[in-house]
Amino acid sequence: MYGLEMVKGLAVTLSNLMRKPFTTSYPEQRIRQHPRFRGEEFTWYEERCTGCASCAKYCPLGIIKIVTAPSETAPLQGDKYRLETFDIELQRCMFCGLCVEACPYDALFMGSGFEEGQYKRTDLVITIDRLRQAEKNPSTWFRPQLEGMDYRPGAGRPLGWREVGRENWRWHQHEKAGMRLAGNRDDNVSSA
Amino acid sequence: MTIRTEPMTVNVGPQHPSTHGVFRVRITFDGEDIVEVEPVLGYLHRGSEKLAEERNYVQVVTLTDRLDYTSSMINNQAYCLAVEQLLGIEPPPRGKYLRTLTAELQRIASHLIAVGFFVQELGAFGTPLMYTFRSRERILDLFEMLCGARITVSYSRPGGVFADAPPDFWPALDQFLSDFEGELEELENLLLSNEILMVRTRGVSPLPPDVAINCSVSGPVLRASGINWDWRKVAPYDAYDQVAFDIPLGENGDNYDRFWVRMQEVRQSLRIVRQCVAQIEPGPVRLELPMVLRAAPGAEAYGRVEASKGELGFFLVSDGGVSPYRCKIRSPSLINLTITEHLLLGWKLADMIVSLGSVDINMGEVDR
Amino acid sequence: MTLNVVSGETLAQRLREVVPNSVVEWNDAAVWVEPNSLGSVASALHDDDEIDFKYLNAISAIDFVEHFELVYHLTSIAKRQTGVVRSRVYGREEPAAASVVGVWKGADFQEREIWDLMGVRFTGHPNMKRIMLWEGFDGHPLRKDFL
Amino acid sequence: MRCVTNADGMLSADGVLGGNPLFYFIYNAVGHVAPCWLSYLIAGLVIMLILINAVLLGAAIVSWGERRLLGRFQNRVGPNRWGPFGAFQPIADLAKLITKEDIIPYGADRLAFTAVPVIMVAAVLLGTAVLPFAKDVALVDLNVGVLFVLAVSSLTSIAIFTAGWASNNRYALFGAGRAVAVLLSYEVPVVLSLLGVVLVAGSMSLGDIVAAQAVPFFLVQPLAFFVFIAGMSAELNRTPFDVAEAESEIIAGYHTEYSGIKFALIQAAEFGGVLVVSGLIATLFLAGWAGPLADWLGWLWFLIKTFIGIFLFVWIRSTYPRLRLDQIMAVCWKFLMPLSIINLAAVVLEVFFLRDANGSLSTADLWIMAAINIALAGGSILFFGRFIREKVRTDAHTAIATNPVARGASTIGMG
Repeated sequence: MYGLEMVKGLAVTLSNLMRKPFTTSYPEQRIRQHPRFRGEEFTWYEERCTGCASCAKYCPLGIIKIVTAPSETAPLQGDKYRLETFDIELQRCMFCGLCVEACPYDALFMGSGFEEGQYKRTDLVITIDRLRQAEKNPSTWFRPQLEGMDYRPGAGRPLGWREVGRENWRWHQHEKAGMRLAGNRDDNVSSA
Repeated sequence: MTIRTEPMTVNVGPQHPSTHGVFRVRITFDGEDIVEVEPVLGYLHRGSEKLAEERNYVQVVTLTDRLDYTSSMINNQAYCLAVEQLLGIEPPPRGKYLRTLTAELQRIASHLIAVGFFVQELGAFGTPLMYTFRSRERILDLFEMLCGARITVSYSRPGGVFADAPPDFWPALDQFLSDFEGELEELENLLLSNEILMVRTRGVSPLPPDVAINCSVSGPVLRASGINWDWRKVAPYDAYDQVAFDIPLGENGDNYDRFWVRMQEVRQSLRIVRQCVAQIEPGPVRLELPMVLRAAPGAEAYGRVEASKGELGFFLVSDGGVSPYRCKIRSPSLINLTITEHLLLGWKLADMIVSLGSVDINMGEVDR
Repeated sequence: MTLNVVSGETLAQRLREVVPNSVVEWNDAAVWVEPNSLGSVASALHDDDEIDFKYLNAISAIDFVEHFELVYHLTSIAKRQTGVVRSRVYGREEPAAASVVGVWKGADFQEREIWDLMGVRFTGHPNMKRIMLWEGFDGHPLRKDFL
Repeated sequence: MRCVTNADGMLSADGVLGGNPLFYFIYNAVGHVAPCWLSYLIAGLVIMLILINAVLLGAAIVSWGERRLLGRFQNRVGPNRWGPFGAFQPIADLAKLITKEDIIPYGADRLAFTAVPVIMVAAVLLGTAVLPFAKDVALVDLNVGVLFVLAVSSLTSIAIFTAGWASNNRYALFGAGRAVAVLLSYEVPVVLSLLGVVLVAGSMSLGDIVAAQAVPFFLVQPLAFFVFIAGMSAELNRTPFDVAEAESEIIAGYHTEYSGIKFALIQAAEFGGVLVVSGLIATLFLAGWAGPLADWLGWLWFLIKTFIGIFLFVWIRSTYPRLRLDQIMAVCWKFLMPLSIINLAAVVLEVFFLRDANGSLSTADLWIMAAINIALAGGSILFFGRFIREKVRTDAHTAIATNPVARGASTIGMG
């Protein structure tokens, strides 16, 4: 009434002039990312993966491509398949996380990154080699066992395949048949 | 003496700064007065209903995120209620409370956007918008903590919610609730009785109750016309029968009332969130269900919620398969647009934008 | 404050009095009516003091291949009750039903959408054009035979 | 032939550049080697170049300052990428805009379309010609300075209308129509409010007006101050009167179709306009360069007071929504017009009764006027403000009354 409310509005904006900005300058400052963040660069543990393709079947967009072949090196050890292709078409991925929800062996995790920019669309397809070599910073999304560990993705401590399971998967051997373990970085645990 | 004027047809949108996405109205102006209105839709049509027929019941949840992307939580909830009705199951109490809580947080976020853009369209240069976004960011942070995403949450699942809240969620929520009180007060000081805003919005584009009912309008727009109709009260779902809240009603159904109703609903939602936090008890959050659900052949369910824009309904028909045979989405934004002509005809160009903003449409939901 | 559901039987009895030859069958949940009598059925339900369906929630169309089914979810705000009216529309070339826009303006966009995506034409609609897709689009995408 | 002259030599007779030491320095220096007319030309051009660059640089600084300030008002940071606190942002913007394609839309009137940015910048630059930046420092101290300022500031309306018409765009046409309506209406109260200032100062020269402000005129004539600020926000197309370029309604109004360097020029003209108008406010109402140590620090006081004006504009812009066109007209004719007339009448009477035998006013007289006028201002703003609000109220009431199913009061209340 009588313009007093307008004066009140001026006071509100003036009080905000003195306040600290609530935005962050992104490349230098980063907001704290929550452990459940569903990000890109899926974390995949080949040691845990059986090639069952549950993730591929459950993906609403069908962007995961898995090709397995019969393992020829050690069929008697229970490892009947080795993975030849594990492609995730990231450009179509919507990060719903249903593939992670579907994985029965805790082999696939959401990643914690969000800065995937490429010049070619084909570069956005995550291949099996990239998945093998990537640093393992799994998101705790749909993985309650990681939440109890006081673990933060992106805090600098990658997790090895033995640490991320719901239980100790004894039937996973350290080295599966037919695996190329060049990028295997979690050998802080001596072989079983 | 009458001045002869020539009507001028202008395409407002689909790339207009304030048509809420890709809405387009073909308007004939006489000077600045609107004489003819024709809404044109479909620029964001993605065929969600058809896509839903090819996905299983859980996968459809991710589609519902993308309907009204400012209130994904409520969309998830609505769809999951429909599926639960279809399967004849009921989620555990903690799941219900978590859904109620997140839905109300999302309602706050959505109404904040609505209010912010409404005032932005009145011409306030971003300030109220930034203040509302400041609070909304906090809510989205909470969502990220809860389910790893800020907009496309996919939090509800048939039979509950996908996971319990992490332990650090509750202190963060408390912190938000106490901070938000002050931020909301600031916003009310800035806007609620600002003379310019009142002059611009009071008495502009009134919507009489009988027209509102006849045009199937729902949500805050319906209540701003003075009709006491809120599905949370009429047919309580989830934990809404456990919490107390009021329904703000407008008097004239003009732009100011629609804005005012939203501001008040934010307060009521805050009340509901507080009660949920007080009442929630430990327990399971999700029923143990198979990953691929199947409903009985011929089963049908119409699940509806009071979303932030109005009545959001999912009409599911099953043929016994793993995916819905038909998934009809009753989107409030599309049906609220029926009143476009009624709201705009005879008003001025400047009021057109504001009236459209006061209906608070979301193109993701209009076109689906 | 509770929400009553008006059973299909009640609706059918009422409709048989007001609009003869309109009711096809009914069960607890819904009443099935003739598609070309939908307009008069709508005004009967809208004007009836007992039923008082002033508010149309949604019109859904389902393609059951041998026929299309239209489902009208209706609500009375004053009486706090809901009901469902359904209608089977046969034929795939040019299926048609009577429009209810004259009774409920809220049906406007929904009927246009059903025509656009499902291909059921509503006679008596003042502006029966495609709404989501462009004019000249070939086919109706929500039909089961649209690939 | 040597054309050396001293400060009170032959050139001061023509009034232009009178008494400017820099001018005489250059004139004398060039005069040693060049003929009289050439040295006159060169000296004049150098001064103008300095001024034009100062104004354009000032516009850049205003644009940066406005964005920073708006950012802080809105609780965010504002441009902070390039340079200290993002201060080089305008340069980056300019570099970007210059490299952009310069589009002239199909069907546009090419000549008029191209001329508009030039006219707009020229109008702003002309306005600075009479501003006294410090004691005795002005490009020209015209004895009709106020009139000149008003005249050049209305040039903008012609430019805006040309832009809207030449663009061949309906949004631009809307903007042009709105802008002309607003600008023409608001000329009237602005002129009336300045009349009071001129009456008290007894001169139309801006230098004399500053000198006459023993008491700053925003105290002596608060009504005129209020009307001038409101009118000038309308002329500058700033909130709450920015209908001409209302971005949420008509995209960008009259400059919807402008791109590249033309857009940059229009922006420069807008921000330069803010600078010039703030300078005018400082000169006319905040006593310009006057202040402690005015002989040496006059420029500093002028800058500070100009900044106050800019801050005021930014503050208002950050807070208020926009009025509708008819409401802006109502504010002009029903609110600002009566206020400016009341102010004029009061000032006329006061000057008539308070002036001494020579027709001049002492400082004590000014204080008396200030006391009377402040009370008058409060009273009349409240009175006429109520008048406007009553009008709006009845509008709303008729809208409700014609609504056939208007309901009684039913606010929150349902268990």
